[in-house]
Amino acid sequence: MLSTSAELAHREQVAPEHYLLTFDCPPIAEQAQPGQFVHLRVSEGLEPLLRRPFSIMNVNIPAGSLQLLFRVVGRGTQILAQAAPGTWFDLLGPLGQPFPVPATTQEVLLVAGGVGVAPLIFLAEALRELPAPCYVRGLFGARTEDDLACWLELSTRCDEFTAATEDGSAGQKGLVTDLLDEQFDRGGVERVYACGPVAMLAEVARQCERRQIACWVSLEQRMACGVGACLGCVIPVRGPGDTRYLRVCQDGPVFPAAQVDWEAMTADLD
Amino acid sequence: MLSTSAELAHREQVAPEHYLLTFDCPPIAEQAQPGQFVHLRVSEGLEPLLRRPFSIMNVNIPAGSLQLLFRVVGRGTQILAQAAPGTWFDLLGPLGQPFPVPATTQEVLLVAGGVGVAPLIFLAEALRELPAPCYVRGLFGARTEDDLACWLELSTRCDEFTAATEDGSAGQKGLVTDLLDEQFDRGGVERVYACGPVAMLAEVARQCERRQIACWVSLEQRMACGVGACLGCVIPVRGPGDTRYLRVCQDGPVFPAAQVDWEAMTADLD
Amino acid sequence: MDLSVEIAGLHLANPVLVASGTCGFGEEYAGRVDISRLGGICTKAITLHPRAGNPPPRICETPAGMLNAIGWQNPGLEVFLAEKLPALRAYGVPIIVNVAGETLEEYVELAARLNDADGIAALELNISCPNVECGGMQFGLAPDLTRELVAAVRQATDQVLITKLSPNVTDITALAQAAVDGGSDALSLINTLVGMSIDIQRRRPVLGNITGGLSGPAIRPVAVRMTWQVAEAVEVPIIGMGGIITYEDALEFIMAGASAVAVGTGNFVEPTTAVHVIDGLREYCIQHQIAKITDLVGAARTGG
Amino acid sequence: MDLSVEIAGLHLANPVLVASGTCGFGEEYAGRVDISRLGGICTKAITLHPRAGNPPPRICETPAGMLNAIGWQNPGLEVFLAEKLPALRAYGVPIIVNVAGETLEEYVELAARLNDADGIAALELNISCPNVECGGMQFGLAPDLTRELVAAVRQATDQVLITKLSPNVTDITALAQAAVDGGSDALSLINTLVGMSIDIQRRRPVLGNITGGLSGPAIRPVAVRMTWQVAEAVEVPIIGMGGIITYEDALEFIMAGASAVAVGTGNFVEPTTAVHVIDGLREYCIQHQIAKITDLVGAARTGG
Ligand SMILES: Cc1cc2nc3c(=O)[nH]c(=O)nc-3n(C[C@H](O)[C@H](O)[C@H](O)COP(=O)(O)OP(=O)(O)OC[C@H]3O[C@@H](n4cnc5c(N)ncnc54)[C@H](O)[C@@H]3O)c2cc1C
Ligand SMILES: Cc1cc2nc3c(=O)[nH]c(=O)nc-3n(C[C@H](O)[C@H](O)[C@H](O)COP(=O)(O)OP(=O)(O)OC[C@H]3O[C@@H](n4cnc5c(N)ncnc54)[C@H](O)[C@@H]3O)c2cc1C
Ligand SMILES: Cc1cc2nc3c(=O)[nH]c(=O)nc-3n(C[C@H](O)[C@H](O)[C@H](O)COP(=O)(O)O)c2cc1C
Ligand SMILES: Cc1cc2nc3c(=O)[nH]c(=O)nc-3n(C[C@H](O)[C@H](O)[C@H](O)COP(=O)(O)O)c2cc1C
Ligand code: FES
Ligand code: FES
Repeated sequence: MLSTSAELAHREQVAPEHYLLTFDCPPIAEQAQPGQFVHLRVSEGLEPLLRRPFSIMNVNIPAGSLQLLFRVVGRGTQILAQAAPGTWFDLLGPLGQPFPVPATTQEVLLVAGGVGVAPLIFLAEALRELPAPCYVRGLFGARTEDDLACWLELSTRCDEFTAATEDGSAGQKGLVTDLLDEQFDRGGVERVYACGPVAMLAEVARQCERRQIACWVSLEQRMACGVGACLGCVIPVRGPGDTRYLRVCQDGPVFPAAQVDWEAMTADLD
Repeated sequence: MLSTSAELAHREQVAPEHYLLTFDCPPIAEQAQPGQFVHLRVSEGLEPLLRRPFSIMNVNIPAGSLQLLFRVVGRGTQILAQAAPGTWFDLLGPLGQPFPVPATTQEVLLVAGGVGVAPLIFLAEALRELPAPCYVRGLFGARTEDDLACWLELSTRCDEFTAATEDGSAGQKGLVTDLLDEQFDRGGVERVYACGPVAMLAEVARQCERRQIACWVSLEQRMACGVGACLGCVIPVRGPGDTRYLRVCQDGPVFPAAQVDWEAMTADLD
Repeated sequence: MDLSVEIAGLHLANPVLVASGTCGFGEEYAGRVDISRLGGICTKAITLHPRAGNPPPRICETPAGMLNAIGWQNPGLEVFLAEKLPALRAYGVPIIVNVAGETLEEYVELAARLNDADGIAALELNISCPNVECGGMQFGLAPDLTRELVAAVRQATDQVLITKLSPNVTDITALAQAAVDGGSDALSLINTLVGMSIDIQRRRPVLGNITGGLSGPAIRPVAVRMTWQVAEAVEVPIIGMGGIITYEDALEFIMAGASAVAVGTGNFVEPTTAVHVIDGLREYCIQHQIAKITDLVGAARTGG
Repeated sequence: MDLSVEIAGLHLANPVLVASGTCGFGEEYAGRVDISRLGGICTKAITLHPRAGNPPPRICETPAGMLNAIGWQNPGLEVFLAEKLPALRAYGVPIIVNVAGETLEEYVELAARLNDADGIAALELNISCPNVECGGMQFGLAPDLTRELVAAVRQATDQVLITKLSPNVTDITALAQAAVDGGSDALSLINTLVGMSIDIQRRRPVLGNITGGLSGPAIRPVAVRMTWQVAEAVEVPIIGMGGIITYEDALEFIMAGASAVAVGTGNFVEPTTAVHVIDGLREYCIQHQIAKITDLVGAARTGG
């Protein structure tokens, strides 16, 4: 894990409320693995006070650059959406546990929801560049067409790709999880990797559990330190006996779906 | 008093740590009188929280612009020193009591210390454009040549002009108040207007009192509201009986020197 | 869509007041803010006799907040009644008079004399000002003194009686209960937290008064927590305040249990803050199909 | 230029610690911060038995601050002694062990068992944690309980005993005096202020625990004020904390009367914050020709 100053090379609006930032940051670009994130200091001052975590969407090792895809949801992302190229930012990273990749050729399914697509783009690329490349099927769901930000970056890295939107404005109409049955029924899927809203992940996990397919999810939680020190970013995990909590920043953000206490995770949802 | 959004038209560094900002702001430019100030919101966010007061150095009514001269001393002025032209700022103003100008032609002396020069530049111009124009002598003192920011703007608006620096790097060596005796001894000065550090103002006030010359000073104090509501920005004034406090933002920033309790004002200095 | 609220019989057209000490007696903001749109105005603290206040510097900025040590500078009751109150009445909004004293007798006399005055909507008992040597906060730190003081004032006035609580206490609910027991019709909270800053260049406190009261967004989490606790502990309406800048901030207090809110430091940041908060609340209610803002009071408590 | 300080016989190479709960047991920051440069490390709170902590969300950002409600998640004394302490010792800096319990007996047992452990510089009695249902803060809110608890622990340990005070009290000096009367060698302050935030979208508290502890620059004025008051009230050394991000912030505490300081939330903003504070203090002393940092302790009190 490095702490490093990185220059913002490009900022691009890729969809309404969605931005892609490219940083010149060779040390992190070289070490990063799919599923890891950076903890970014948005401002030199105290507003906002805490860093913001973003999954690494992409690295270009020869260029020494890395890309982040984000959606504007609050003050921090608002500031980033207006950041001028040439500005220097403080990045901690790469942080967290990456997606475990198979040692042998397998058929894998990626399930992305909204900006959850970011780490899966990086993963898709890595899976196909493995010594034993995987066959990658990609599913990408969002509320509407506009929110399928960077779908091209995902689809071009997949051997098969299907999109879904809740309003039917692009791809199949419905939830991305509605597509799972078909994928599984066709057979062949040996692993599932998913990132997106908790409700979606819970459903992916449920279906994988039922079908006994290995599944990893990338989770989010409010973070302070980002390095495992403050115990602020925990999620509940299953286990014998009492409730146990693991840190998203250090033990995750990637967790085996089977480890997560989905009941507690979703009890909280509206 | 108006609250208005104003676009930053130019930003110029006029000396080390000294900047000149030009705002497009017709409503304030039209109403402003010398000695008045604007209360400027430095940031859209909460950092810094409070507005910052700056004297109006200049207005250009046809162009609808006004200028502020400031020295970088803390977080707020740091941000302003980096503000990009084209940025919109929220300005309250014109605020406070202006310098009272004479109804008949008089010989006046302006005494400026450091960035205290700002309101006196505006005043010098106004005094010479009165129906009964004044004869204006200007004194401008600073620690060193670099701090005589905008001396040309003052000197070209004066009929006579003398500078002083503590280190002798420009003008006469010494304090600007060392020049007062000579000015007064020559005779003719009917009014004095001064703006600068408290110690300087106290000395100007003392000498004017001794010689019974009318004197007005522009004072500073930490401000919250800037409009007289919070009672935060007071200075002690003389009077019969108990201590009394007046508000710099509403009762000032220009005060008759004879009104100010200089003993209390300077008790506080190191 | 109904923004109006009742505070112990006092009708407010909307739940947004301006907080005591941050809008003077209204006059300074007149002409630049449409004061008639406010839910009400809490005046600067009034004392029996005029007071000069504390020596400067009186304010100091802090991260997301500010310290103040004004120290009750005010023209005194006579001038208030003769000059300030008539002007205030002209805005046509409820006037809540913030009163302060050094002794119980002073509070009682103030209340008695204000009881006959026209056009006062309520009294706000300031027993929580941290910036005067004796009086003020001492009453607000001990439940017994609070109850005794409020009860004495209660005897002296028929007006709606609001007690303003200090956050500088171990158990805010005990103070709230004491004020209610004494006969307070409503509570307002919070006043400022005692704080200080040091000028490291001069190696001494920034404020002339050494300590001051911390206000602004920095204290909002403490204010929301106390609102929540007090709403749980007592039945009377609460006016919540502390760091409100946006309508979202105001909603935090309302959902925690406040029936109304007040904007203080926010007025300094932007004079139209309170008006924007009102507009924001109206928008929010329309968008979320809330028929009456009162439906949101305490919503976070019930999961509503 | 001498940055070293003594806290009740405990020698620190410089006055800058990292605050309990913000640097875990050091390991997470190892390799990225030169831990050996710190004045010392205060560990995350240790309890007798392992604790799972509170349900998430546990943290929430606020203006210039944050709320946390971790709730004593820790591996318990056994694992601490067997695994964490040996690793901590390797950094070669003083280790101050923050201990917490629900009962007096738990505190005493913890102290007794830690007394025999090697390489502990001091115990920090956490009687001020706002984030657990029973225990912790209750002791820190009443002077009597504080004195009793400290006295009992004092019996059980020869180690330097530091009591960490809660700011959620009416009179911090009474608590400070009680801790000193009980036998505390030093005081650390402040722990977090109790606060809360409400999620207006979901209409409920943000934190799983409802309330949490407010830390960061927002609370610095309260922390500096309490440091000032306590330094006036008692003779023992003070470790000041609350919102320190820069060396200037640290100097405020030192000039108010703190002999040492701790960086908490500042570590999250930037892991090297404490190291930068140390560098800044050194620079400042050199520039201002301060021979010993201890010459600045309380400088704002004397006009020094
Ligand atoms: C490991 C990880 C990877 C992430 N990757 C991405 C990504 O690639 N693209 C993307 O758009 N978003 C990502 N997020 C979510 C992103 O961190 C938040 O959207 C962002 O912090 C919001 O900041 P804000 O200031 O705009 O919002 P605000 O709501 O103003 O933030 C307030 C606080 O809440 C926290 N917060 C708000 N939303 C979230 C969230 N969903 N998860 C965690 N903390 C949150 C913020 O960090 C901050 O501390 C990721 C989160 C985590 C934990
Ligand atoms: C009526 C008036 C007119 C002024 N005109 C000018 C001008 O023309 N040019 C110029 O350079 N400066 C002027 N000042 C001073 C200027 O307001 C401060 O230098 C500025 O506010 C510092 O802000 P900061 O954030 O950089 O400093 P910080 O020290 O970080 O500010 C912290 C707080 O202290 C206040 N503060 C700091 N210094 C002063 C000061 N000297 N006077 C009042 N408040 C202060 C700030 O407003 C802020 O609230 C004027 C002040 C007043 C009251
Ligand atoms: C400059 C200033 C003066 C104040 N004067 C008073 C006062 O006279 N009486 C009173 O009850 N509260 C006074 N207060 C407290 C406010 O009314 C309010 O309770 C507090 O500031 C918290 O709200 P805020 O964070 O929105 O400012 C004052 C606050 C400030 C900032
Ligand atoms: C995430 C977090 C966890 C904390 N855990 C503890 C703890 O276990 N024991 C303790 O005494 N204080 C704990 N504290 C309080 C800090 O040690 C410190 O007293 C407080 O945060 C104020 O300092 P700061 O503003 O620099 O963070 C914790 C603070 C934070 C932010
Ligand atoms: S954010 Fe601190 S432990 Fe994960
Ligand atoms: S700044 Fe508020 S009265 Fe002057």
